[in-house]
Amino acid sequence: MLYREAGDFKTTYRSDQQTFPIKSERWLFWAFIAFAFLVVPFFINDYWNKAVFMPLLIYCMAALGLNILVGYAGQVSLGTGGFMAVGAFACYKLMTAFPWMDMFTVTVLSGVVTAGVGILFGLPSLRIKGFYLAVATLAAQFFLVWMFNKFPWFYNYSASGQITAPERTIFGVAVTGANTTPWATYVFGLVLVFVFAWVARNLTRGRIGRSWMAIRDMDIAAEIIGVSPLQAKLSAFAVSSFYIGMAGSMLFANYLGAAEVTEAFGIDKSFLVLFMVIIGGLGSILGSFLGAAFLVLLPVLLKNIMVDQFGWATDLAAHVQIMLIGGLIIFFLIAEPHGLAQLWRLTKEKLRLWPFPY
Amino acid sequence: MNMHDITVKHGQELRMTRPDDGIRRGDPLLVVDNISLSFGGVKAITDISFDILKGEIRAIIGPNGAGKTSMLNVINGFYHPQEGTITFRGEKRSKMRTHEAANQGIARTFQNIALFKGMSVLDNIMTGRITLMNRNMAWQALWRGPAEREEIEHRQAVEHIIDFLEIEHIRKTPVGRLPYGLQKRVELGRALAAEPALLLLDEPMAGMNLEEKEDMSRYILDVNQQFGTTIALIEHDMGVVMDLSDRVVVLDYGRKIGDGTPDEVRGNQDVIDAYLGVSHDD
Amino acid sequence: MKLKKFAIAGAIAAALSASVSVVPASAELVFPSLSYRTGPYAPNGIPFADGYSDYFTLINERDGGVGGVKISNPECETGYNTEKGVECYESTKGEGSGALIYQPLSTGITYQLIPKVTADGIPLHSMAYGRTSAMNGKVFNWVFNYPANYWDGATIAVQHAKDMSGGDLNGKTIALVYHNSAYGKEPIRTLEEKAKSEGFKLTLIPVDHPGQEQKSQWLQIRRERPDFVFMWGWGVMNAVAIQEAANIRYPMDHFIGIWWSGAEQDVLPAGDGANGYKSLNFTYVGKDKPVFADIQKYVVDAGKAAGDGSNIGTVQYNRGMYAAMLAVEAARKAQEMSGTMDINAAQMRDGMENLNVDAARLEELGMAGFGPAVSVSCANHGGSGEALVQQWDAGAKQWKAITEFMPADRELVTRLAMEDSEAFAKENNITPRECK
Amino acid sequence: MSVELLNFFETFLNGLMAGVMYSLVALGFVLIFKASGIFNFAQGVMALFAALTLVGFMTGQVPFSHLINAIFGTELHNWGAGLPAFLAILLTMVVMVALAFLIEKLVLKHLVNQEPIILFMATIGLAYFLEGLGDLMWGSDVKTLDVGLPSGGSFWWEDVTRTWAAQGAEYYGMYIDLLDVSAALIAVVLVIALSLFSQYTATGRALRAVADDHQAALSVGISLRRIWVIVWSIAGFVALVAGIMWGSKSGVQFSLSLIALKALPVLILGGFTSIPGAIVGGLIIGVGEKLAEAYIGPMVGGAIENWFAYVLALAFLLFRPQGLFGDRIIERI
Repeated sequence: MLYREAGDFKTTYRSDQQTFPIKSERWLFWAFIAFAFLVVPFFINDYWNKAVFMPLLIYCMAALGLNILVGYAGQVSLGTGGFMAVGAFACYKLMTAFPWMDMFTVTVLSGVVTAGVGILFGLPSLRIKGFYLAVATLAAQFFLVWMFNKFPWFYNYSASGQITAPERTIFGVAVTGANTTPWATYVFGLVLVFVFAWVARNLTRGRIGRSWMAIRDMDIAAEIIGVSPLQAKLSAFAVSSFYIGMAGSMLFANYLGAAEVTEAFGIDKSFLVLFMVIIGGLGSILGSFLGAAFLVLLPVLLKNIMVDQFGWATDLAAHVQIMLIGGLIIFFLIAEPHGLAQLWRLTKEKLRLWPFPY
Repeated sequence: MNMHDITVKHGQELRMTRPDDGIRRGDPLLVVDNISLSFGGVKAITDISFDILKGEIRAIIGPNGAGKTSMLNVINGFYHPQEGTITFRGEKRSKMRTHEAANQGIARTFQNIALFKGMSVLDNIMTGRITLMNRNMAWQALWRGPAEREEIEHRQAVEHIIDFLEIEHIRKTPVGRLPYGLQKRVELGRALAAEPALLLLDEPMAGMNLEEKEDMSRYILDVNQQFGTTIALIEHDMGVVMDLSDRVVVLDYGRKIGDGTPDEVRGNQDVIDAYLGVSHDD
Repeated sequence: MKLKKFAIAGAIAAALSASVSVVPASAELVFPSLSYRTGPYAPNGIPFADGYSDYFTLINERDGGVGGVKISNPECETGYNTEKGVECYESTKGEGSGALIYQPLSTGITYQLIPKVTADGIPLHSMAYGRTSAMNGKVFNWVFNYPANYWDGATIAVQHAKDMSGGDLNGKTIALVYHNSAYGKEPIRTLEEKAKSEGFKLTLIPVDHPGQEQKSQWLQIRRERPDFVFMWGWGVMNAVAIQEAANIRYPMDHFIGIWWSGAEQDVLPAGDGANGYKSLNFTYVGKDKPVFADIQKYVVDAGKAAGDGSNIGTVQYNRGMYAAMLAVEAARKAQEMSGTMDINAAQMRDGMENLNVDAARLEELGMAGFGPAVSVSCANHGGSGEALVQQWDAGAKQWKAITEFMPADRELVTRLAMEDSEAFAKENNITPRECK
Repeated sequence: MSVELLNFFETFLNGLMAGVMYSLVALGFVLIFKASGIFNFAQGVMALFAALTLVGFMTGQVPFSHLINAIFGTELHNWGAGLPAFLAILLTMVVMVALAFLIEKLVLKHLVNQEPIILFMATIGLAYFLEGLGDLMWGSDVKTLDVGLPSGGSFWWEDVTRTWAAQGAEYYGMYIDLLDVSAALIAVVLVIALSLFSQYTATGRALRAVADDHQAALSVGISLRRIWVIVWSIAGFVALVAGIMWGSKSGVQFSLSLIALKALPVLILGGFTSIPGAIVGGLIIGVGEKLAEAYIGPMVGGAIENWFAYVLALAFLLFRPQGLFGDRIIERI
């Protein structure tokens, strides 16, 4: 019923290249966006904002970034936590050094700073591949966290070693600090994620995206047909870190409001975002969103069901929850090794044939 | 997605060679001069010289292990010979990175298919045009405008190649799902997409059945004749080689043992011996 | 197919929203417990959460609540994770008639919540952890950290070392083994000040998280033989440090940990080697007080205990009880001040600001000597800053208090705290309020 | 010898010892990677799980008591009697073999021929699952583990080395932890046993065949699934050994699963496929990080061990991208 393409002809290359080639899918997408922009902000409260939407948006951003590196360019990285820390500290330094700067600029500049750091730590990728590279990026993770902890300049010499986001506004509406309203931070995050998801889609569908994928699929052949591995790999590291840096900046400034590097940007962040990317689907923009949604929403959902609905003890629920997540990861991998995005694609194909599957 | 629905706009003629480089048809495009290559003491190529003329089909033949693929790898800069020089389009080549050869207009296919498995046929062939596309990251990020125009322009060129190779129906199929013969054809398409001055084909017909071989031969000849592309190819099937090529160079154990037109080579005693020796092994 | 999807989506939405559905306000005192019964620090989190919960249960069962109003103690698992802590805070703050006090239990969650609770107007009690300068009630209106803070702890440890050295630390060396994080670095400033005034030499020895491998650090201590070793550790780092100290045969009675490095879980893995190890504490350890008989009678025997009863009387359990007791006393005070039994968060804060739990009151509660006398004021949110030193007896597997509650060098601590809180106020455009 | 020199040797020696402890963890990774190409993220959690189970048996805990009590309102905690160490170790091994069997049956069997990253992800799921299961079965309090291994600094070695110092120098002798010495001995025995096993038993030869060439091994009739069960069992055993050694030091608690992070630089340095690599890599990392902490640390404020280990491994990788002992990566086209 939905997902019909009969009569949906493409007469130009442009229309053939669009993101959602099927009309009904396009409708679904815009309806979803309209809902996110026009409905949610009016109903959002503190809980939905802090427990659901902000973490979701931030991890979507981080997963998008990591997916560019791992999924599109094939360079496995476990330095995500460290790069998010770079974003957060860059954001803090920018906020305190230039109080007049608006938050969009701050966030994007934090991403730019992180991109620079990303290029630096991406250099070993020119020589090291696969899991060896993954473990090598852990060097970045541990070093960066150590560095932000060690040098007081990064946290403006505060006695506590914590960074706290002062209040900053956009068009007079506070998006950081204690006095923000849920809708403001939500819309701020949503705009960033929406814009940069679109940018990610653009980057991955053109020349640069193809050069990343070529390096991923067969690096030597890619090089022989004219892809410069240096440019492809480092640009992937740069773009990926840019996104991850923005995610780190949002995590600190818009979501937590205060952060301490060892606690907020530890190694578990690196793993978490990598899991999102793999579960969601490598090399898929949609997959980044699905993976982030899976690992952000599922624990909250399970907790609410087990603790609030069934009245289980919190620790029991937490243990069962982590087992269930582990079990579900394995289940999904067995059902569809290429991630939730692929599962969605297959479902669509089935829907397209429905109700006549043969 | 039904690809038949797409109407291809034949808006623009397909350019298959780069802007004129001043070399006339029949003049040497590439000169290989006294090349020697060894891997940790093992000599793969010893003191080989030959040339490839603009517009011809040049075959490199020889038994297994003769150094044919190594020779191609030297030509497109993947291996760096210890001795000797290579002159391409009149310029002596210094040591360069692999991807620079592609920028100079050398494209190739591979003995064991080296397509990008995770990408569609269309994307694979579009990747072949990477050296011709130059919108920077900022334009790419914006897409609308220059980047999209560039994409569409190159898409048109690629659609011509897709038409030419008769693979319209599999445009959007991931290459990993295609049968072997079609993958070979896509790989040829990817190399053609670069609009190369020199096209290197490494055993384009290996593992194909007769029908597929005939198709492939036709494509190679068409490329050469319609677009005037200079082609160097490695092939095992002697019949095919002799039919296709203008001139043949024969290698054995890393040395050149024959060079000339197919007929000349056929009569060369060294070549006969080398091939007889091989047939014993087989 | 589609229907099924909508059904699933609906179920998800329902389950998510269930936690925020508004329950009609009933007369209840809501004291949420942000516990961590899972994750790397669970061994510490479980007894604390049990103690916190059991005391509230006792008050409900024995006294019928505070001033006749029952306490509700919704628990939310944070796993010591800041993001889960945020979720817990948001999901519990609207519970019933609104949460009255938060005890976030992790430095990260505390820092995250400080601006949050200030905006929401809910008091936050970070009992001897969190932001030290929050003791300045003029800047941190909603944040309390009585009865003591890290800087108090540092000066008390120095005082104890001084007492052990015959009243003079001149020329002595003290090594600080600390968790290389904001928490671990807390005492450095204070100890540096103290080193200047007392004339001892301070050596800083950081241990990176999580601290399972501390060979380098203890080799250094073994070579330099500092007269005292102080420790600001947490989690597995404590157990390993105590084991390593025993291995190099460092005199354990010269090894003094902060209160978060002094629970049974930290010393037990080292076995007999841990004998003599000291730590600070601000609560009594053991179950030899009348209140425990009541807990046994009204809570454990009634089958209402949060845990299996095995950890009653341990360091963290008693600490949880103590925190709960302070909350209950503050609520009592708030009821008394406001004249209403059904207090709100603002009244609760006023209660906390006028809290006065002296020795006599503790005696009445059946908890004589359970903790230092606490008195809080508008300006001073940090209590009296007293703590005692306890020592581990490996044979009896018990902590023994070896000193009375000792005062901290409040002059120094207050000076440092004022500096820090004023810097914070400036950075965040807070005008310190006036206190009468 | 001067005290400085002796101190250097002491640091070096203790680095070696720490390295052995890392190697014990790394070995488990190598075994599984070699035989099946799986990077087993769950190795650390397996060590925790094995140690928890061992302590559970030794102290006579009732598994799942918390869950059972919660559901049935019972007051179960303890059988009342524990088991002696060796029996408990045997029983734990049985559990680990059963676990290997289940992993093969429920997970790996369904993921044959998938890409490495997918299998890696599956082990992450496994790690989550085991983490929850371990806590649910045995509770999350710290457990003291004592299987009778010696611990503490060696007096004998202190006395011996004290005489090495130059006359008149103040020197207390060299420090070495007996637990580390036992760990080193156990590691030696373990490696010898593993190599004997792979040399002289049919199963061992089959293992090597699989490691060399999957396809060829399959074509001569080696059952890949049986091999996987065996390899995971052995890795389970190695995890148990690592769990015992680390657990004796810090008590058995959640953080035990984090030792995997200590093994990763060892792995990249030694190569994912080499058992000698795991040992030598461990020793290099151990010595490297201890020397760095002792001599570079003071200059930059200390606590540099964690990242230094990775940077050291990275430095080696830049020269040998496949690790010190890893199979050479041959790039051809």
